[in-house]
Amino acid sequence: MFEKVLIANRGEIAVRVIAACKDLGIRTVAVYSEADRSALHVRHADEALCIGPAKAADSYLNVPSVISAAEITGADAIHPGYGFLAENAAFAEVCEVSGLAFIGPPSHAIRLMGDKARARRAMREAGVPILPGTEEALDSFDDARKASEDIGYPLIIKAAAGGGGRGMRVVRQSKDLESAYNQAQNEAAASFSCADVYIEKFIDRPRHIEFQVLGDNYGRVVSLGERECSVQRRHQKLLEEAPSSRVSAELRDRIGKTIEGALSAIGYSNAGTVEFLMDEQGELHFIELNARIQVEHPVTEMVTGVDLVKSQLLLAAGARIEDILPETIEIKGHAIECRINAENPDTFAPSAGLITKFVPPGGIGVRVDSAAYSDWFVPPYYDSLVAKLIVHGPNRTDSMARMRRALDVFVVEGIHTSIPLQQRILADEGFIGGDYDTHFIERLLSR
Amino acid sequence: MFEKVLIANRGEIAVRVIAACKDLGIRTVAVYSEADRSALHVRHADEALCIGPAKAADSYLNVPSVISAAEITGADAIHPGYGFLAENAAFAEVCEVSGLAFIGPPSHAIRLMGDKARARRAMREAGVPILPGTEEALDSFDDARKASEDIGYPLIIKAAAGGGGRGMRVVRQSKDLESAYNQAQNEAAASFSCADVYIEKFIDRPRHIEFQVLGDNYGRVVSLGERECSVQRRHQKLLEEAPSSRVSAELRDRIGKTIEGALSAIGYSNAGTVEFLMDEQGELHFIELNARIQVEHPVTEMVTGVDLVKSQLLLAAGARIEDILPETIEIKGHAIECRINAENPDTFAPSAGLITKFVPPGGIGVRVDSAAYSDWFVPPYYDSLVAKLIVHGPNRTDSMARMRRALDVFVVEGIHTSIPLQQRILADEGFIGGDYDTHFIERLLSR
Amino acid sequence: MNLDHIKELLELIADTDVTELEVQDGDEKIRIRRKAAGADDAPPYVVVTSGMASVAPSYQDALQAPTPGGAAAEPAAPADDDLVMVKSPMVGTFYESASPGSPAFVDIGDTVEKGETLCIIEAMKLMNEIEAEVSGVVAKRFVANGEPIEYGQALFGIRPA
Amino acid sequence: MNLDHIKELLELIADTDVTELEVQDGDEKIRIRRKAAGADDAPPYVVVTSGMASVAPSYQDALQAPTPGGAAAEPAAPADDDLVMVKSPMVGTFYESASPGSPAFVDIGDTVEKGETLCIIEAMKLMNEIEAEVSGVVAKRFVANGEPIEYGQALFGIRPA
Repeated sequence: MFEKVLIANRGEIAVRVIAACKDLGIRTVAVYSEADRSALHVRHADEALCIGPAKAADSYLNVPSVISAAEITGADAIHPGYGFLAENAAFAEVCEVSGLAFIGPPSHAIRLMGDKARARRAMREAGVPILPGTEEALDSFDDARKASEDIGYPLIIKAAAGGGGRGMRVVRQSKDLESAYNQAQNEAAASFSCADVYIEKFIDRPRHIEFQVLGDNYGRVVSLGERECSVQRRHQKLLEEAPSSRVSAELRDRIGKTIEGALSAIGYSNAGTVEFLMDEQGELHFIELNARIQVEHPVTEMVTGVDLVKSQLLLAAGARIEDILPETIEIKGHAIECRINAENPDTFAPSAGLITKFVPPGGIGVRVDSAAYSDWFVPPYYDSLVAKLIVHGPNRTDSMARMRRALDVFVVEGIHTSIPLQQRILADEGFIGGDYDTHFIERLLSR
Repeated sequence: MFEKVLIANRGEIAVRVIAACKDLGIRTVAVYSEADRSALHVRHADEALCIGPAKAADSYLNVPSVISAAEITGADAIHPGYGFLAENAAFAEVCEVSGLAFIGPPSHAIRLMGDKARARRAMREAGVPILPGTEEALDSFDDARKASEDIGYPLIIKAAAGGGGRGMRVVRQSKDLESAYNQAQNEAAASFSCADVYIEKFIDRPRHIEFQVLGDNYGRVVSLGERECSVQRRHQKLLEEAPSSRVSAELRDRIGKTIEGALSAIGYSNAGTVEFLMDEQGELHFIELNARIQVEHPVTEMVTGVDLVKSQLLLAAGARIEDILPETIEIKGHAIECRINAENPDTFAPSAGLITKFVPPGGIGVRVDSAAYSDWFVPPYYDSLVAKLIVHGPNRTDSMARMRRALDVFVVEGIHTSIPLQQRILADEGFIGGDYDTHFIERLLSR
Repeated sequence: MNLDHIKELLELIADTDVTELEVQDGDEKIRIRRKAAGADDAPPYVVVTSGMASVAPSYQDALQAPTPGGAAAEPAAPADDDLVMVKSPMVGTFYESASPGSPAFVDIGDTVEKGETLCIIEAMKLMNEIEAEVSGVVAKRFVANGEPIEYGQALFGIRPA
Repeated sequence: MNLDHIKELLELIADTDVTELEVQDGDEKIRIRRKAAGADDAPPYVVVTSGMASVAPSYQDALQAPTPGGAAAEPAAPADDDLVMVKSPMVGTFYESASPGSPAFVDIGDTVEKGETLCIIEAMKLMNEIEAEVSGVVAKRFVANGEPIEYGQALFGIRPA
């Protein structure tokens, strides 16, 4: 096992990783920017050193500084958390050549998963269901027509070089295909100087569902079930839950088995998250794999009883899956996580500043992962996550009741937070009924 | 179900009961003394009213004030918490005649259990093992000799009217019995003006083990397993855990069945705790029954997944055991509770005052039940409990690691707390090995 | 303590030759005194007397640490130095008269003798007569007939004779 | 003791000619006295009277980051207005000379020119020469040879020529 781990991150995830290290008796090194001198992760670690100025590019993202910090403190491993250097394959390689264990997947797996097209191909070849589509640019309208017959309606035409909605057309019936195809091509050419377009199945009301996996260095990968993350705004998740009310035991098992095989085949190890879109018929379609621990990992921890970050450390140190996980992963009860961000709940403007009062909720079924405290100054340089409020209960109804109770008594003063927005979500009929999709927040906010 | 519950208590247990009410959608009324105007339970409740001056006798213990507060706010039930009016049979009766549901056992059960001799007799008759002894005063030395043959050595002679060690003699062999008997009698006569003595089996190294029960209004009582509470100083528990490393599944089951039958027979309902002493051979001997929810109830909640306070509310409202508890109570993992008291960890002097900084630990496996916050003034009038730090883990080793981690990062400034003492306990070889008894703290402090 | 008010008042008198200013607004009372400019270096003197600021206190207020005596955040007891406050010694329901329909024990402006009954507080079906502790004129009544009352709540203000 | 209140009051009177301020709110009593402007520059004197004195070290202190050596919080940067501090632009190991055994680049008392090498910081096997930003005399050195250095840590103090 490692003797000393450097945590190349800040905020709640740094505090989280330090906790896992403490639980394993591993010494810890925190690194921090000049803006984080009074941060909680600095306080919790056994050692801490300043690695640069406030700007992340010169501190938390500065590879030489981080590696050098590990070297001068004698750390033998680095945990990257999420964000910053977590999915930087080059950084993982530098760790490898510097003789430092990188607590995450091998660099080749990070690299593969970073290339979305290659990742899709690899997963499709391994039998993971992929959103039907042409993947490659179409040569002609004739190709488009043929593809549309395979894919079915509704479908979406997308600019190959595109983004931001330009060159996109949703087509609901075959008679509209040709004009939509031409419009999309023209728009793509005008916007990206490239008229290439491709076709994909269109999901009107998609749900975002992801599977947590853990893999060891000996080829064994295990799925720990899904998380439902459809409550999001502009692709930023706000609330996550496990299990999803739309995933049956049969589906969980089937997809779990499939991704276990696929990830084992590509030599994946450590923690990872396989993201899917669920269509209106309840079918899952692979989108991408996140080669890191995720913000919302606690909901899986609550329902499986598995400490994912501790598992990451053990697996990176060479443990076998069968030595650290129960023989079968049981999903017990229901968990919800609300992200409490330092932002205006109406305008979503970031709200950095001094927290004059911070009284987190406690009591049965409540977990708070946070690096905040009364009199802490939320620096404006980094992401706005101030706390993750997680609840666990015997079922979804109890878990929602506990979340409402916890939100009600959570006091954060001095800055704006997303607590009022989370309270609105928990009071919404659609959310309560489990009937929501990735457009849920849009609709909620427009009411 | 109740519509509005008045919580006749303060501190963390009031906050705890309010949380359970919120989880059930029940409105809450907090009552408070003038010294508790800024207390957290006042803030968390839907309504709050001042019922008297700081002195508990004139506020929290003032029955007319509490009942009157329930009447003017339209509450339909009262939860007494622990301490104060919790085991006051007369108060339970007043609630009954005032048309208020008392959330606890029926008054006759409280009354029975308040009379230790009657309680012992009732439990013995129901087949619960009792510490062997004469119970009644001995008439002569001849009686003492006869009793000693039944009870066996070592035994203890106690003054019937006594307390505080006076009139007590431990006897280890029969040849010392007569002189010890005479000495005890003389000392008893001198100290209490009554020479009556009785004999009980003496346990050199007792462990304090207690069983949690829940009962419904229809005669069904269920045991939720034991708590190990041997870490205590002058009968004040400091740390509790569940399960006990000295209780086998067989013993848990056997004692559980016995007390279920016994309490059902006496018409017990709602929450209760059956306290035992365990002798060096691992046999349990009944001491008393506490007819209330206890401070240390969370460790049972963590390992059984049962919300005990919520169960109290449901049972008082007429729910059946089978509707609110799983068919079989499973003990999952291991839980520890450390009581964080406002007291000097060396002298145990109470340390009331302003908490200038309060940063409770969070993260996986950690639960904090507390009514404290930064800038809260701990009033000197009530008990010194500032927070209960509870951890849960898959096994005792992990649970201890989590407790050490949580204690390490728990910041309370402005007052003294028992955190350093708890850290000493968690670092002690004897404690770690599970090899301790009620004299553990004595020995630890004398080192 | 309302810092904004103190600040505004300090600014107000900053460039004047005012040497004493007293402002009372509801419960809050601020008194500032200073020597005329150029005199000696005696300081401006600020006294703030605040009872309970608001009925529905902000959490910030609620979080104020009370001192053991509990003086910091008394329930609504409007400050008026000249009045003797009659506070409820118990929790219950306030009644102005002995029975519904009968006249109130006292009205505003009435002169009362020490020991005279002012009202009744009902607690647990018992009617508790609340008596005047001083003789004087009933200047204020703070609660309505039939209103629930908490411990220490102000009922009447009496201007001693 | 409410530090925020004291702080707010200090800020309130910072730019005024107030020489004494007393605020009482409940049991909290804060009295601030200071010399009249123009007298000498003695610091404000703060007296706080309240319930309980703090027994534990302040969290703000506790929150100071430990340095690799376990020394004090702020990267040692002793205040001396006359000296120009040379701070480490990176994390690494401090070396006084180009190689073990060779003489140090600079010693206390040496005169250095702007641009002259003062030391080496090794980071990721790379030797980074740290140059003087001003010409002057090396008055202080704050770190030992081979010592690990964090970002922004003071290395030398140079008295500009």
